[in-house]
Amino acid sequence: MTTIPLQAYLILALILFCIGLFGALTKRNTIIVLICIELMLNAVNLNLVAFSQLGNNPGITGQVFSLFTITIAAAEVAVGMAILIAWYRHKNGVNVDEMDGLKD
Amino acid sequence: MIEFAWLIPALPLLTFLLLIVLREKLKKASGYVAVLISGITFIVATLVFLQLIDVGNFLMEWSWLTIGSIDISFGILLNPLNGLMLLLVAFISFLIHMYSLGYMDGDQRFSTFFAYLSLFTSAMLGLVMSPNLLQFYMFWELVGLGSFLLIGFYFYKNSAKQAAKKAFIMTRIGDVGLLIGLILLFWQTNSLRFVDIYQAVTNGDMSGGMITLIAILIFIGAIGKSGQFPLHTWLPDAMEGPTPVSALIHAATMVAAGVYLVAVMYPLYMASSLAMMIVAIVGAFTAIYAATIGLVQNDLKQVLAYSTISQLGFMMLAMGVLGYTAGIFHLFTHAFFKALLFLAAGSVIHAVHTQNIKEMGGLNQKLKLTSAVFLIGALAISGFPLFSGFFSKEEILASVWAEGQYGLFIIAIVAAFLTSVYMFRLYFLVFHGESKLTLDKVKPVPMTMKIPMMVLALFAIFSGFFNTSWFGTYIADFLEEGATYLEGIHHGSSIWLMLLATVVSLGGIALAYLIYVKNALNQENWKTSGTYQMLLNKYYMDEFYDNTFVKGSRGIGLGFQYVEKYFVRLIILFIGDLVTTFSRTGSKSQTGQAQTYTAVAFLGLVLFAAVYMLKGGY
Amino acid sequence: MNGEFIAFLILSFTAILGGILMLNLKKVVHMLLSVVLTFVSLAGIYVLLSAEFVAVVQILIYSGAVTIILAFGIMLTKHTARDERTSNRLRAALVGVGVLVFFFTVYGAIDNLFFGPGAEGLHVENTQQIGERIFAHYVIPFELVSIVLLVALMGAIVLARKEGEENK
Amino acid sequence: MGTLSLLVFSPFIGLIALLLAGKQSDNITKRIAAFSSLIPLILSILVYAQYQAGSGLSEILRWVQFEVGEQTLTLNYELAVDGFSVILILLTTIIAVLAVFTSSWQIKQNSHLFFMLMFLLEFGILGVFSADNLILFFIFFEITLIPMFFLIGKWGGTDREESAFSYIIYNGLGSMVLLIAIAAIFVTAGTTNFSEAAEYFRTSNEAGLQLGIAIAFLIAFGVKLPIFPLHSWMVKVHVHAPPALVMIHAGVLLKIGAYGLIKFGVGILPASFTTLAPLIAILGLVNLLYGAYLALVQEELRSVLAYSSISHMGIILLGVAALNEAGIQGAIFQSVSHGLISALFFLLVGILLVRTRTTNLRKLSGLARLTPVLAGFFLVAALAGLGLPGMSGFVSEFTVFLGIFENMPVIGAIGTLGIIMTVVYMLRAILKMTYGTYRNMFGDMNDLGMGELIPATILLICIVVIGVYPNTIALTVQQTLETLLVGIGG
Repeated sequence: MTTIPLQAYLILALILFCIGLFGALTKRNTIIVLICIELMLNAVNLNLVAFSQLGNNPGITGQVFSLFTITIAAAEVAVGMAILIAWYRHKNGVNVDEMDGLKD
Repeated sequence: MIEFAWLIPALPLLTFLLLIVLREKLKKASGYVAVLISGITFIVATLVFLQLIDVGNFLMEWSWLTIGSIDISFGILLNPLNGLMLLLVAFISFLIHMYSLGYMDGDQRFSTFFAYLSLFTSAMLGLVMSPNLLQFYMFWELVGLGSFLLIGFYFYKNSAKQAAKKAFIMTRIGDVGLLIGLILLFWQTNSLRFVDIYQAVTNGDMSGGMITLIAILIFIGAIGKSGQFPLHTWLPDAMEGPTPVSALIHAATMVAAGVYLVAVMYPLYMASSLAMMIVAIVGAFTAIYAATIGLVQNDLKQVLAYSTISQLGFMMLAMGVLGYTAGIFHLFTHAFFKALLFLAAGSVIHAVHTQNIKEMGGLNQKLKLTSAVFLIGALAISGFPLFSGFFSKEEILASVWAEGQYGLFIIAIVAAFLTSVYMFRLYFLVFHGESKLTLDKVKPVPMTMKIPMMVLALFAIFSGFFNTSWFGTYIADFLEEGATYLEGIHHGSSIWLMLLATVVSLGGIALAYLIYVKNALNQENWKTSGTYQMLLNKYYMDEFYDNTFVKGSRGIGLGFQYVEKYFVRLIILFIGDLVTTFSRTGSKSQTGQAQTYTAVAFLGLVLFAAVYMLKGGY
Repeated sequence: MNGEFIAFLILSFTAILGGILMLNLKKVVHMLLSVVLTFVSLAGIYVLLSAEFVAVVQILIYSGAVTIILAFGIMLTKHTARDERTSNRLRAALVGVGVLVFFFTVYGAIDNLFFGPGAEGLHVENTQQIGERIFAHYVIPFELVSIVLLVALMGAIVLARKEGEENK
Repeated sequence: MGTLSLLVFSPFIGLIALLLAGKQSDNITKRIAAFSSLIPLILSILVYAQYQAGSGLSEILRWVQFEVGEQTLTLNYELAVDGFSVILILLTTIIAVLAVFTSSWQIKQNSHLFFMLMFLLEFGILGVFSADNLILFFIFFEITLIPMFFLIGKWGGTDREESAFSYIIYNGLGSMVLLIAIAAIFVTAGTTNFSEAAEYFRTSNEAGLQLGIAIAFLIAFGVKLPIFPLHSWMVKVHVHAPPALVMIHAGVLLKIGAYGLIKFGVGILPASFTTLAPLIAILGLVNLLYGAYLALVQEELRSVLAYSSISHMGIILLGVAALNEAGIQGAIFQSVSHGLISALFFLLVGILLVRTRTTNLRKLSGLARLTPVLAGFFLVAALAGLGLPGMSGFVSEFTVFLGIFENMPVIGAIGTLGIIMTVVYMLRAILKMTYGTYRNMFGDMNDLGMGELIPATILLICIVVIGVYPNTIALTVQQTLETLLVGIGG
């Protein structure tokens, strides 16, 4: 039905994933890091949806799974934001490199 | 009886163990125990010897050390040579045990002394009965141990400590030569048994160069033990031990072991004229070298010590000029008169509590017996006609002459002359002249000391007659029986040699009489001369060794200390730094930054994925 | 070159543009907005992939809810322009190289990937299909997700509130 | 569970007993420790008897199995003993008993923990000597490191922490190299069993790899032995660890190096060791002379003994380098003999320290006056150490030199210098202490009590028995020797 090859979607997802990954690993601002993680999740979703259409075993299940992922991502953002705000109240900063509690 | 020959070394060993363990309980009785057992040992040795005259040879062996296909045994060998030695050692040691009863009386470590004495005797007896070179070496070392313990008996004296250490180390240097020699010999002949070695030599299994090398290495061992130049310096120092010990070491046991070693390995030496030559030269040189030092020493025992070195030189000289029987015969007679001289010296020291002959004089009034036996000993060692030393020394001279070594012959004559000079210098200074000591200080000599001296005096006079061209060469015949390699080298003596020996001996005595009794010669010039100083300081050999080897070794040690401090320490620092740097980096990377951790984890993943892909993983 | 392809090109271009803008803009709010661009473009792509329901959810949740939460987050915290700078240049470079290598590695894997003509009829009553699938097949995961959401909700409230009480 | 496993795990009896007893009074703890230390001894005698009777002692239990490529690698729990290890096991248990006995008067605090660690250490050592595969060997090898570290660090002398750390660092690095070598063997030969690995390398012809593994072994065991210049940790341990521990350390732990070199080096890789022989001989020579000369200038008795250990380990290396019957047997003898002698020495050092609190040679003099028996034992130990015939040291020295002279007479001849130097430094140190005038610095000293006399006498008897009749050991190791030498073709 569709004329766009699977690779096109996958490459787009890969590019978005790479952008998100780069941002998540290099940005200092925690909110940006969260955004980047969302971007990566989106790339994954794109893969799921693309496979549900053009995959080896196509079907609706891929879309169902992407829905689940979106749900979980929303929950993750909510909790992440809550933690961020709590942290901000505590330390008055949102930078990732100030969060070095793992050291102790 | 001969099957029980193993008892001979075992009995004194038993004494040693008994006395060491029970020294607190036995106290005074330990002396009697030791004398009793050494008496029994002597009796057993005599019985064995008597049987040996009939049997000729006896060998018993047990497996001792198995190394793969190599089997080294332990055993007992009896033949004329070691039978004679056995008897000699057991006899002298018995007398000295007895003498020590009186001499060591009242010493705090009375039992310990007898324990050591027995150990020493045991080692020497074991040595002469060894059927193979390894066992010989083992007892050889144990003899060294015995002498070490006895020399250092007065352990609280610093000089005794040094002397003991020196004796052990110097003889060890020689021993290493022997050890190398015996190992080389083993790889040449695949056996350490004397019989196999003789066989290998006669069959010509070894190259001539190898024989010479081994013979010289073994001779180094003999040099160490017998106090030959240049490893002699321990022997005079060994006088730090109690006098009976000096008698035992010098007369029949330790120092004789060197000569005995050469005798045992004689076929090897006969196969190498170079080795023989070296033995003879070292012997002759030592004989005259030690005699010159003996001329000027002022310590009673030191003079005797140098005389021993000199006499051992004579024995080696004899060995080196094919005078096998002459050497052994001299060893035999020397054992008696040197033991006698030491015991007499011991009773002098026991009586006057000094060893400096300058402080003595006129002792022949107070110590009549001692004086008499000392005179006998001195006459014997000087080769006074009809005394034992006369015959043996004359035979040595005959051997040298017969071999055509005229240079060595002259040296030997001079050394013999010097021998009688220094012996009679000693005799006159100690027993004649004015008494410099208050005589009531002189203690009487107990019976236990007198008897051994008298017995030894008898032997010092008459032991020479066992081997004379007049009454029969018993010892020579006995020794040569069965020893095929000795055939045809017996040197007959001649009248002119006897006359020469007599003249030399009497001339020496006369010279000593003139100088030290009549004061016929002015000694002042002599005493200030450089030669005198050099002799008094023993040619500065001790100083030489001290400055070269002793300091050298310490220097190397200190040098290594620097290696340790800088080089090895550097390695520690390097390894330490490596480890700390490593851990520090590790702990630094522990920043607690989740982002960094993730980045590292991601990079690791990428690395794996990339490698996987490059290897064509899809 | 049909319309679908042109649509795909435009949508993917805007999606990537949004991502790149997100990395390079200075202000956090701008970054958020650029990411919304990506989210919306992705919704469009979902439509292209016959996933209308997912596209709608994407717009609702991502462009709506998530963005609002993040916007609130940005408002509640203080941001200076300096903050957006990457923390460590070396690390950025390393990660950049790593990401590039990762990109090519994965690209090698997805290049020439072809599974067949694809599914037919996913767009036909898409929402109904999803609903049937969820409630017939994936009930338990569905319920679990709801629990997770509940827990997350409670967790978020507790986390955000507890600190506040302590401050009082 | 076979006798061997029972033996290896028997130290746990003591450990558990101490654990259960909890923190009792010192006396009870010491009594429990002393009694439970006897159990391994009894079992080891049993093992020895069984070995002599020729009954098989080896045990195999399947442990782990995994696949790498086409290979299936199997790790078994395999225990076995040969002539060499059975003797070392006996040596270990004897010295362990004596060390436990003697530590009872040296360890004043936390004796509870001390003995538990001691038993753990014994467990490790027994495991090392009974393991029949390399991985198991390695595991036990590592087990010995940990208790040793704590024992030195907690109960040692002045520099105890530094010593403990240098111990753990050196040995840790050594273990690392060993692990690499073992992994290499595992991967190439597909087995870690000694005899199977030996069989494999006999037929394979990867000379370069074998040489690499052999060098790794040399380094790993060279740290343990130790070989110059990797020895500085060992000097520190000798000087700063508690004497009772040094009895085990010098007596047994260093022997793991010799054991490893002979059993793995010569046993598994004979061809490469033949190649390496000249190097090993030179290292041995350096050890022998370097140790001897340094021992000559030390002012601390324990340093003298430490360097003398280095010197004596040189003799083991020379024996290994000789690669013939006599050399290897000499190395085995030297391991046992040095174990006994250094145990005796440190037993005496412990006794001395209780009385004088110092072993500085400048301060000690004339000990023979007040404590003749102690002085006598010191002298006897020194004599044993310098290789006096009639004691074990002589047999080993002689056999080693016999071996080395067959192949490398020049090195042997230089090595004999070491024999002379040994006399010099031993006598210097011991005579400085025992002979000479007594300076009353330490007040009244008692001579040896029964509790001290008996351990010393036991060790002395062992030394003398081996020296007087070496076949007691020689016959036990004959078969092992033959197996080892099959590879060399000698």
